[in-house]
Amino acid sequence: MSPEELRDLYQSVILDHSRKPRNHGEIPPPCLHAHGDNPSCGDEIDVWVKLDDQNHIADIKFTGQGCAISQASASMMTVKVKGQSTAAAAAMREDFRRVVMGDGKPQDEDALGELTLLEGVQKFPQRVKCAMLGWRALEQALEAPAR
Amino acid sequence: MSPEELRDLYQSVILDHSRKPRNHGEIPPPCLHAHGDNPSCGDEIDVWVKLDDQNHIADIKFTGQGCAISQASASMMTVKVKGQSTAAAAAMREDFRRVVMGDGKPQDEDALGELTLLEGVQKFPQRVKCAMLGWRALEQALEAPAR
Amino acid sequence: MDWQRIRDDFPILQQEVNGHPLIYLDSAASSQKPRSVIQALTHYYERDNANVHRALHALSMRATDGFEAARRTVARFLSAASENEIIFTRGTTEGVNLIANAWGSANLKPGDVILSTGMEHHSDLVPWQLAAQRTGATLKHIPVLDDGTLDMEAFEKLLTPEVKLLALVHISNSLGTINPVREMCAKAKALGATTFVDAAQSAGHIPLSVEDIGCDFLAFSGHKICAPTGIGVLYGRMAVLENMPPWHGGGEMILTVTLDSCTYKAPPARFEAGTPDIAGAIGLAAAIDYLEAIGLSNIEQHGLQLASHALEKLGSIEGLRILGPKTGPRGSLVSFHCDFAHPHDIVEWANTYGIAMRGGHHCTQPLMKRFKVPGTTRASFYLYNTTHEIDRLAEVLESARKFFS
Amino acid sequence: MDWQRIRDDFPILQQEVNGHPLIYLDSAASSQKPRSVIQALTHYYERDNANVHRALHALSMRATDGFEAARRTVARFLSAASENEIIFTRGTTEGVNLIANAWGSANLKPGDVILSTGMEHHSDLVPWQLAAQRTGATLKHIPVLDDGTLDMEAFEKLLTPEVKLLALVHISNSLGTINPVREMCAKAKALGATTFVDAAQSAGHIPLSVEDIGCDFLAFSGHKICAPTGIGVLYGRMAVLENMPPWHGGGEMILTVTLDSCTYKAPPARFEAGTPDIAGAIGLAAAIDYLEAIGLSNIEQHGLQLASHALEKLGSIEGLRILGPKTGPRGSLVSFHCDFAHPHDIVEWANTYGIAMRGGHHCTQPLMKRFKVPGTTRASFYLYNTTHEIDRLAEVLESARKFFS
Ligand SMILES: Cc1ncc(COP(=O)(O)O)c(C=O)c1O
Ligand SMILES: Cc1ncc(COP(=O)(O)O)c(C=O)c1O
Repeated sequence: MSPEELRDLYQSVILDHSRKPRNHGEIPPPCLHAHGDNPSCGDEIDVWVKLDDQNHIADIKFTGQGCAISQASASMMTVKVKGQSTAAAAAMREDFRRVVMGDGKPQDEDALGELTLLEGVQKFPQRVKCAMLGWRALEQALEAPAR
Repeated sequence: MSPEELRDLYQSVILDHSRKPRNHGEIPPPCLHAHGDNPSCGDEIDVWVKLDDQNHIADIKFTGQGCAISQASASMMTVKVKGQSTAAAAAMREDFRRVVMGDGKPQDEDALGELTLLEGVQKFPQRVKCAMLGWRALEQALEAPAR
Repeated sequence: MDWQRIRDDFPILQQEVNGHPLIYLDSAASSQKPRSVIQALTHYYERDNANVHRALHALSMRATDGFEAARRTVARFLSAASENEIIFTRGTTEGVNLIANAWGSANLKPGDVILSTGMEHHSDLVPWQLAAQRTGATLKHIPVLDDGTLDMEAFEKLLTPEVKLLALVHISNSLGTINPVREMCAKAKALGATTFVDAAQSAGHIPLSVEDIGCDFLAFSGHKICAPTGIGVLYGRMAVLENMPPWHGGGEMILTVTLDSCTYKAPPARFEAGTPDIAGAIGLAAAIDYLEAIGLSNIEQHGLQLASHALEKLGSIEGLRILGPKTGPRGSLVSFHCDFAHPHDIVEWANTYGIAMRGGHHCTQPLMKRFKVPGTTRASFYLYNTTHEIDRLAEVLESARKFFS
Repeated sequence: MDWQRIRDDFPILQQEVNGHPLIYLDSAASSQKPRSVIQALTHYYERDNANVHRALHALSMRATDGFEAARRTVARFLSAASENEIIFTRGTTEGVNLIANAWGSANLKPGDVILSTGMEHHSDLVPWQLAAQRTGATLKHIPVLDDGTLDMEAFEKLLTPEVKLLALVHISNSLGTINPVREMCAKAKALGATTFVDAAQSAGHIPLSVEDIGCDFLAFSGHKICAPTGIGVLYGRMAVLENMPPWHGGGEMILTVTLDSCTYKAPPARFEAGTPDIAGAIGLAAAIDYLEAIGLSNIEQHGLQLASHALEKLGSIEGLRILGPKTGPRGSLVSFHCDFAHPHDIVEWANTYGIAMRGGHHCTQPLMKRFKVPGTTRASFYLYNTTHEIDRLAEVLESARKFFS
């Protein structure tokens, strides 16, 4: 890892999200919620989702603590999936996984937008689970019973 | 270890005792008795002793199974201690230990007689406990309650 | 296969003992290590050493990668469904204790039967005695026939619905008997029993597949298959492992901990508390790579050839009686009783001529009682042994016979 | 003492990581190994390897001699009364589990109290939680004060006659705190309690004497004191060990076995079932010889000097808060929280400059909660580290601060 690759990992957009997370907070019930954590490193993300009647993500918020990558990735995710259908969000998650794992081209790179800035994670395999933590929580929230 | 040292270990007198153990068998009660074993190799010796009223070893017998050294040493021991006082037997045991461990000169080499033939054991430290097994059982028998 | 060349891979074999070339016939106790395994250790300590898990620095990542790659190597070696079914232990003994405690405490109760055999190593006997004491279960043993095989009729009778566990040795370390573990596990499973195979003497000697055997648990020791001391493996079928409580508590096996309670990780981590033997696992993978490059089937054939040769050569020595099966497949060892001398005298005699063997009860005291011998002398072989060495053993045993008779 | 020269003994330190000379500051997780230890392993495998005990052939005798000599070396290292008080384990974690099971099962009952502290490693916490569950005993914890020391007033109050065991860490792996183990053990013993000291971070760092500490049990891990992975030590006072039932069952720990029952050997054999990590024990003895040649007092001084230097250098970085005692003796590590970045970001940043540190909860989750941090970054030192390396760490942390702020 060179300092350049490190700076790629921590691009200013990413640091900005980690310092000033967007959509930060909780949504009061009724909503969908899930807690995600990486027990091995202690990173935590809680995701709250409100769906409209067409299964679109009407609102999404998150809280959490952990490294810049996990928190920024979650923040950037909330921005991108808000207003999307749950199907589109799932497709985006799979595309995002490809980007951070360097596992082939994403199907719809444009949809990912600035999320592609996290491709620096490819060079830091042990950080993949940090980048995916918010997405894993979102996936679980969408499968969770409403409360 | 050279074949010569091995032949020293297994001198013909020793092999003769192991093939035709002297004082082999049991003494019916009342007598003193102890069982000795080397759990690590499975050798076993039982010693029976009858003392006279001056604490001399009036009779001694043994049974057992195990390697040539343990059985021959026990057989030779019975021959030597029969008729001796328990104190003399204890002194002999200590002298014999010196011989097989190469731990200084015995106090009374003559008393040991052919037992000194077992000095070849010095070269085979792992066999010391074989050579001492009968003596350990005798020591325990002399401390055991009469039965 | 040039078996003579294999010997060059083992530095330890290039020495003399008591003025004679070393003839190492004690591999059933512990095997020798090829250069590649020793180098894997050196390489690890000189380049990659660090603690594993929660790794973010370069050495720690390398160590973790090496350690987890070793787990995958073992999974492939055993044809396990997943590397998560591979638990690293110190050896076979710890593996059996792990099952007897973690599985046993959750699954055994009074009235239950643990079914084992009369030819188990103490390591597959004492843990079950202790588990029986703790749980109230009963321990029963399939008798051993005079030819050293299991009494299969008795097995059928002993296999009642009360049997919760079948624990049996694959290849007997004292007889060389190869037990029909596949058939026996299938019968036990049909009755709902959990099955354990002690593969201490079969791993690394014959091709081994938990899929094929169909057992729920299987254990072996690294040190017997060319790997370092201190590392071993317990395989456990995931469906069984998942439902087992932990045994050792500590770092790396927990998810979250408060002062009062904790939650546990999924297998295998749940059963690997504390810093593991990282270098040992990496050495084990190197050993497996080495053995697989030669081919387990080749090793099996070579082993059988050595055993057959020994049966023939030693079998013709007067007063020498070989235990275990005389025909058909057998483990690569012969265990024998000599009427002319005690095992220790034989072993001592052989050592003087540079031959390393083991004499005694081989941690199978009940089996020795069964065959009414105080112990046996055992010559055990591995891929680096030759028929020539067995010829030499026969000569030395003959000389012992003359001397001691 | 020429500490710069010491570095030449460690082959692993002569490498670059990410284009920078490796600066290894993760010794509290696992230490590096000097050449003499690596050579002891190679030598063993190339010349003496065989299974130990019941040894009558040359290799087996050499292996047994080496293994038992290692036990004597450890006994001397700890000032134990006898080598029979030394039990070889895989590491600290296994040692604690051994006590919690073998001693715990025989000595703990409902109403009894296990007294521990709020700064224990999970390995000295989870086994006691499990023991408490099994036996009905209650686990209590001495609180940690803001300065990272134990609340000694609370200790006095918690130390009631119900306390059957005091289990406490000597040097905290997350704070660097050195606990007054001698005084605390004396007070506990005066009330009849048994005492255990977790010496994972003190062994090999400061002179250690069980006689002086006065504890009944003490455990440490070889891999943290320059020895191979997979080997560790549990010291137990003979009067206590003698009365303990076994834990693991298997070969080498029994006297006689029938199919139904068995009798056990005296300690330490009773607690060492199965083939031990022979090479590991021999490597541990080589590590102890190496450390003793340098001198434990010298190592202690050097460690304290490094810690003080780090306190000073890192303490002056803005937004960086060091946990644990700021003055007086402390373990050779600093654990800190940065308000500008998460530990993993810091560790990642440092790694890019060749610096190896660890970030996270360090297996002390309750302690992290206590100090209201999600985790810390820890720089830990050993005899091969230099003040120059700490200066470099300070520079890199300063650059991280600038970048992340
Ligand atoms: C204080 C303390 N106790 C126990 C342990 C556990 O040691 P091991 O993982 O070697 O068993 C450690 C090591 O991380 C430690 O620092
Ligand atoms: C059949 C069998 N089971 C178990 C063991 C115990 O193995 P370990 O001592 O490596 O734990 C052995 C090795 O002696 C063995 O031969």
